[in-house]
Amino acid sequence: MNTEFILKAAQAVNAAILTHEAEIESLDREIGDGDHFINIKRGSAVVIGLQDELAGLTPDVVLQRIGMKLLSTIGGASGPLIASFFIAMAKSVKEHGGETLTEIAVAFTAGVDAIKSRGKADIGEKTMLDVLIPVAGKFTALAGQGADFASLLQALKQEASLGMQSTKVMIASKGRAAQLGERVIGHIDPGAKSSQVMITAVCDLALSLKQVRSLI
Amino acid sequence: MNTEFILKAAQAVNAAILTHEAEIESLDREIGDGDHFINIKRGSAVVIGLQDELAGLTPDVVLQRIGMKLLSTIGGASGPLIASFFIAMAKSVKEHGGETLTEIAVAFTAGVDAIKSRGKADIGEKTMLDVLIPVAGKFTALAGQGADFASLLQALKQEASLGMQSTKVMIASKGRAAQLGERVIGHIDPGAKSSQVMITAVCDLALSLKQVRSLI
Amino acid sequence: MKKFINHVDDFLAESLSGFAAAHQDLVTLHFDPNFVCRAQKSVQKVALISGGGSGHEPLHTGYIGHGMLDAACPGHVFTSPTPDQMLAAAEAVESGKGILFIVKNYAGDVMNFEMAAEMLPYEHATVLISDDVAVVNSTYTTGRRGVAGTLIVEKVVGSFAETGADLATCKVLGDKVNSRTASMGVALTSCTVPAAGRPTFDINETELEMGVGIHGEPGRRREAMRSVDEIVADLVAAIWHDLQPVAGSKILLLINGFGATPLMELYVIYNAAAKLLQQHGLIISRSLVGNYITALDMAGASITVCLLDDEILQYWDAPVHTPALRWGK
Amino acid sequence: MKKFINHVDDFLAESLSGFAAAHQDLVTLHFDPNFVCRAQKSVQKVALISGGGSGHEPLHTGYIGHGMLDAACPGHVFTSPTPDQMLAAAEAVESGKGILFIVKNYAGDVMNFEMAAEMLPYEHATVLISDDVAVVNSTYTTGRRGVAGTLIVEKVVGSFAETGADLATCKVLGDKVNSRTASMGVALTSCTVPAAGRPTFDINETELEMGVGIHGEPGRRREAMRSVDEIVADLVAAIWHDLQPVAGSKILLLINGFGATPLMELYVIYNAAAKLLQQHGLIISRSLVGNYITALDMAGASITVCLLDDEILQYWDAPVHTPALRWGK
Ligand SMILES: Nc1ncnc2c1ncn2[C@@H]1O[C@H](COP(=O)(O)OP(=O)(O)O)[C@@H](O)[C@H]1O
Ligand SMILES: Nc1ncnc2c1ncn2[C@@H]1O[C@H](COP(=O)(O)OP(=O)(O)O)[C@@H](O)[C@H]1O
Ligand SMILES: [Mg+2]
Ligand SMILES: [Mg+2]
Ligand SMILES: [Mg+2]
Ligand SMILES: [Mg+2]
Repeated sequence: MNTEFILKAAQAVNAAILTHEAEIESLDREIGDGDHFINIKRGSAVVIGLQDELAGLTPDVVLQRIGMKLLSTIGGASGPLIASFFIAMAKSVKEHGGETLTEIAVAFTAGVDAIKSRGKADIGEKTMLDVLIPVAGKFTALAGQGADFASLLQALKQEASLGMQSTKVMIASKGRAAQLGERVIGHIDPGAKSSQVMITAVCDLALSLKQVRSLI
Repeated sequence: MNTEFILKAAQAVNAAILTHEAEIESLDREIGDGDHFINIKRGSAVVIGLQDELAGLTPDVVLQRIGMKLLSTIGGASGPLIASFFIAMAKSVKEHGGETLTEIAVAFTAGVDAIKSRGKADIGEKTMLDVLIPVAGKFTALAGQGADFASLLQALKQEASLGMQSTKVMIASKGRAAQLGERVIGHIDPGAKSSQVMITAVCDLALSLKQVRSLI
Repeated sequence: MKKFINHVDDFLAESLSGFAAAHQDLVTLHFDPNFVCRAQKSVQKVALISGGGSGHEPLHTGYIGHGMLDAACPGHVFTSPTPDQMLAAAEAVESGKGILFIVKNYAGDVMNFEMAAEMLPYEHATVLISDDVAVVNSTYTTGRRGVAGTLIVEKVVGSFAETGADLATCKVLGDKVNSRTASMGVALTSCTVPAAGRPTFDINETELEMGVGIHGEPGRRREAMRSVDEIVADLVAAIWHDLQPVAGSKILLLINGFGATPLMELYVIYNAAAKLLQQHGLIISRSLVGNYITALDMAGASITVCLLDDEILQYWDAPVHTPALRWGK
Repeated sequence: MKKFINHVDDFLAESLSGFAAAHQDLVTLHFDPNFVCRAQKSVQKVALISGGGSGHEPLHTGYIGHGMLDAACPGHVFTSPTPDQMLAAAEAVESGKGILFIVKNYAGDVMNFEMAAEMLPYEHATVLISDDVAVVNSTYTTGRRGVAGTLIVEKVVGSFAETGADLATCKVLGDKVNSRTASMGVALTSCTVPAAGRPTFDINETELEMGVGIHGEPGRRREAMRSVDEIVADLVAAIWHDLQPVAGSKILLLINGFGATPLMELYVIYNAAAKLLQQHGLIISRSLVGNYITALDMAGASITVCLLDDEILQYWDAPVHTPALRWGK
């Protein structure tokens, strides 16, 4: 995972969430307070604005800077969670490296664990973690098995999609939707949706790259 | 004009304004504040409520009591004006009698003059006076000419209608509509409309009575 | 129409009862005829009585208490109160130095207060409020409407009356404040009078009503919706044209919400208006932002500028203790 | 959406600028990171800092001043502020006795304040507000939301802190007030977040949203519109069920408007609620009626009951001097 890829991924994520504006926005209107799209768009835009300043830095520093910037930009519930993800990833990359698929899986898992502990939440609570935890698990497993790069990415996309869909039938026990009891059944969690969109965008970017291994 | 007629007239007026609710209400919404119908309905209802208490009294006392009750019931611009009308009529009937058509015309004119001086208004200012002043004039003239009872009443109805219609093209210089300049052109004045409705109801009542002269 | 209401006929009485119960330390409510007066009758001062149609809360009942009114007469929603209310209120609060009526310039208010005044057994005077510059004065009309400037007159004269000033001097000060105060409002939506059950006017998503009155009466013109800076520029221009203030003048700036406009937006209006007025050389010495003279559930706001002098400033700053305005006590 | 706004991106900054300009005697505004603090830094007292998404004005910035907060951190509309804001605010107001964070119980607020607390170089504690009984507590959830009770905690603890009380005692009092306070709200219309540009929820002319949150979050259930007496009975029942007050208890009754509900209606609600609570043997010792914790332009209101004791009453009555709440000074 090099800096160039991170910055390209930021572009891809930004484009992807803008494409899904209406969907994400209406999900948070239905079972939240309607600002989730605005929040992640604000975060995404500020990362794009950092590109020049980040260009020459090492991946761990880039991830750390992104995390700190998001922490002071997004706000809401998603802000500290997404920021914690990047800050923990940065730490993992710094300590354990971020070159091999296994190292990246470790870093991604560290990020997801940071969200779990910051949000005191786990799988099945109708949050972004219903996407992130399964994806981290699949990532770790397939990287361990030395899976083929393209099929790993396809599997992650599929896992993200399944995780996102799984929130539809859940009752929420964390976040704003936790106040609504059975009224949230039938609605996908907005943070799960945006996570799935972002993961998909990054996977698609990786799949599209020519010299895959060198970039990532 | 005896008490029985006054009380019947109150009933007729009440029925007539209820019939014209939508029209009167929307006129005051267009160029006023939307309450004129509510105001006159409140006044009319309270007069109906007085019927038992008024039944045995002389016409001048009845008119005076109605005036005082309306004064403390209607409010708004129309309240003091309509109340002044009845109080002045009462005074005229007491002083000059209210039996002959001429005496009634004198009393009616006294009532209209009281509105003029209370409202500091005259004909052509887009108010109820654009109905009342012509009707008073016609009444006085026809009563003086000894006109036939039925055709006098028809003439008053027609005069009321013309007066009401005449406000449509006027710019207002009194009342709430006076603030609106040219925006009121094309709208009939609500007080002119309600006055026309009331006068028409009383005239129709008089026309319908069998022993006309004895009742009025 | 969705409102917190039981039956429309009981709306006013229940609202007044709630108001009086919530502020029983400050006010006492009387029914039949309806008026609200101070819980403690004051001694030997000019008694200030105001009133008007309901629906403008906290005006007027919310301004009863030390430093403002002695009594207020609430009419039905948007309908002037009747003379018997003023007479009963005067009876309750007169304390030997006469009655000052503070009346917003509407035909109904003027006539009802006038009839009360004619029957009043006490020395009395009237200050007529006519601060709304939305409608240009002309020889044909009965003069301008009274709107948010009423609050300023009630506060300044109210505090002056507490000093024991006599009736004539109170009236002079009231007239002075009125002549130095100009307001103009704008509406984004109509209000709905409960008894009518539907909005007073129709307005769509792309329009605003410039110069609207506090009863939902139409204003200067129906215009296209635009940015708050542009709206404020128009309102300030009309006020400026009327007051013709000289640079360096100290002013009181009141941004008044009509009932359904969030405070966040009122502060945006304040921000725009203050900048503009300062750019033109005025000094904003005092400010007030909030829902002070409302029009039920109308979304909109008005800007009021009062040209201060030492006397007005002194009595504006004096202590006030009412349900809706309180400081220094 | 029609709002008094220039560009949606500048809305918050312009509103804060207007607020700070209108109340420059009381508060000072800082941008980047955004926070508002007292114009005069207080000495040697626990510093109270609150914050949360904007759109609830006057909460929290309107409650900065003697007897309430030292600083407030406004987030974007309905979005929790970020930790850098709390850190900068703490830096500005800490005066030697530590920082008390007053945080409404929402995941976002809790986590952002928590991260700030972790980085804070001062002694600190947090009072979490969770007075909304709309949602029945269950082991699955993160607890109840903080709504209008926040005002009462900020006032009582704020005045207590002025006496020089230490951090731990301030927290104890805050937790006590929170535990003795219960609220529930109802909405007749949705609010519209400016950046979203459309109402958060759809609701028709015959419905109400019972137990709504102050961000337009859905509540207990969508119900048929009915009389205010019936609505109030439901709200009071839920509050009663939670507080289980004993007859003869003294209470503070707060009727809070969500932003677009006329004061006349709020007093009708007060009237209904007060009668009901008194019938059930409670003594209404203090009352507050108005727009104190709003949800932008939502039509609706909440009822809050706080079970008073001598300590809470003493600090509720103590002088307060803030832009939105003022007495005794
Ligand atoms: N405790 C938590 N753990 C993990 N994710 C959470 C938690 N609380 C909320 N979320 C996620 O945050 C999303 C909402 O984010 P956002 O709308 O930006 O914040 P807010 O709820 O403060 O308005 C939810 O859809 C959910 O996925
Ligand atoms: N000065 C006046 N002289 C005569 N009639 C007037 C005057 N002012 C108002 N009116 C009449 O009163 C009517 C409005 O009455 P109403 O709606 O009950 O009172 P308000 O204008 O106070 O709401 C107007 O349509 C007009 O006919
Ligand atoms: Mg949200
Ligand atoms: Mg009218
Ligand atoms: Mg009226
Ligand atoms: Mg939010």
